[in-house]
Amino acid sequence: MKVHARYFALYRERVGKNTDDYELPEKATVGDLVGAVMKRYPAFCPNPSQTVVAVNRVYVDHAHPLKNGDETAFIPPVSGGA
Amino acid sequence: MKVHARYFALYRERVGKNTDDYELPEKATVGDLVGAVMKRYPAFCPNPSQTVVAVNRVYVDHAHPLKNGDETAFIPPVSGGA
Amino acid sequence: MLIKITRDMITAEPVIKSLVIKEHGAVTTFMGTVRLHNEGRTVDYLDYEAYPEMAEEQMRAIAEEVKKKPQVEDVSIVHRIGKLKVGETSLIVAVASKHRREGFDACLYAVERIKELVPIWKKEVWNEGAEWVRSKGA
Amino acid sequence: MLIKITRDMITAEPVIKSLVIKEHGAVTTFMGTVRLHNEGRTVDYLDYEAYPEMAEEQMRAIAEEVKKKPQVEDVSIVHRIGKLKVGETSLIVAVASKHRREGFDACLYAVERIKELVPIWKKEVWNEGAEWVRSKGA
Repeated sequence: MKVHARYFALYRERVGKNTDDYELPEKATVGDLVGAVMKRYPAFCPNPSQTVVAVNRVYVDHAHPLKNGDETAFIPPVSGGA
Repeated sequence: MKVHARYFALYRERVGKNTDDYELPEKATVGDLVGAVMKRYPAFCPNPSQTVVAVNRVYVDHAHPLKNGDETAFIPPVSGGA
Repeated sequence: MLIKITRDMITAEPVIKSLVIKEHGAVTTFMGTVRLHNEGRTVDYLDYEAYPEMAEEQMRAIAEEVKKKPQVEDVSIVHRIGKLKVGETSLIVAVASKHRREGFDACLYAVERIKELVPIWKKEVWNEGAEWVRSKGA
Repeated sequence: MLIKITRDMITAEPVIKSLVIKEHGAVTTFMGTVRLHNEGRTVDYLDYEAYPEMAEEQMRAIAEEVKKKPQVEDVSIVHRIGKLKVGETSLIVAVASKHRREGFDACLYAVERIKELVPIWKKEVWNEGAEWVRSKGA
């Protein structure tokens, strides 16, 4: 299956682009996606098991199962507001 | 000596006017003024010893000594704000 | 610091703009508006009366007191008097502070001091009568 | 309830006016503005980036959550993104409530939830560098 990935802020700067597509095996989880990102960009994140991910605009944990066509997003620590 | 008195809100309605002048003996206090007001307007206040008075725009207690020309004001319970 | 008693309609923007800010961070604003219901009565309008000279002095003293609190940069207070209809704004307090929590605390404290100290009175007018309201205190 | 992310300047008045109010009483507003100093550095400007679709959804969810609190009537949240200079406003939260204390609490809570949950990031730019800011949390 194929999932779409979006990178923001610090992560966007580290990978040098806004988006990517990943081809993953069936039954892949968010954790598997994080592994694929780390493989493509070894400097992506010093603490991959802590990386915050949203799927279809909802925060999920790394056990969350992915499905074909999902929009995933890598969310560095947020700092909006004042 | 002569002091000027202002009445507001409930007190203004009870005495039917905005202001009065009182002729008081030398060394009169705010307490003496309250007595003079109660004498002129017996229905002025059910609890004269509790009446809040300002002299020259500052809250004072009933022992406060008055002087000629003071502006006094009778302050019913305030209810400004929201 | 803007301190004003007025018979005109009041809005937040000029009060916020009046704040003199060096360090920025947070602006907290409180607006008190006339409620339709009070103690089971349907309010027709409120009539606010002030001892204007003393009320302004008290408002200024409260603003100066609040401005001395840690993190607080500036405080403005505007009170409307006269006849106010339901939904209209009687009081605006704006506080500029370096951080948000101190701003919220300072703004709420200022409102409570105003209700306690400032010689302003409101008369509630409803269809069957009218009554001077006694503040329930801070 | 107004929920918006925008690149334009934001001011309090339209956010306050957006509140849908039945009972009136109090309107509490928080505005976050860009500080000149942060951790000893003199800030040149801030650059806010958002995941806009998700940020709006999160802001709406926070507003809905806060609106369910006792006494709260309505909540509006507007966040500006892009380049902001010192003194400009990044966030406005307005809460209408029946009484003031609940309004202050709800408004402060909304700001803290926004800082915790909404996918918006700020980059601090000063004369010798730039850095993505990590929120110190609620």
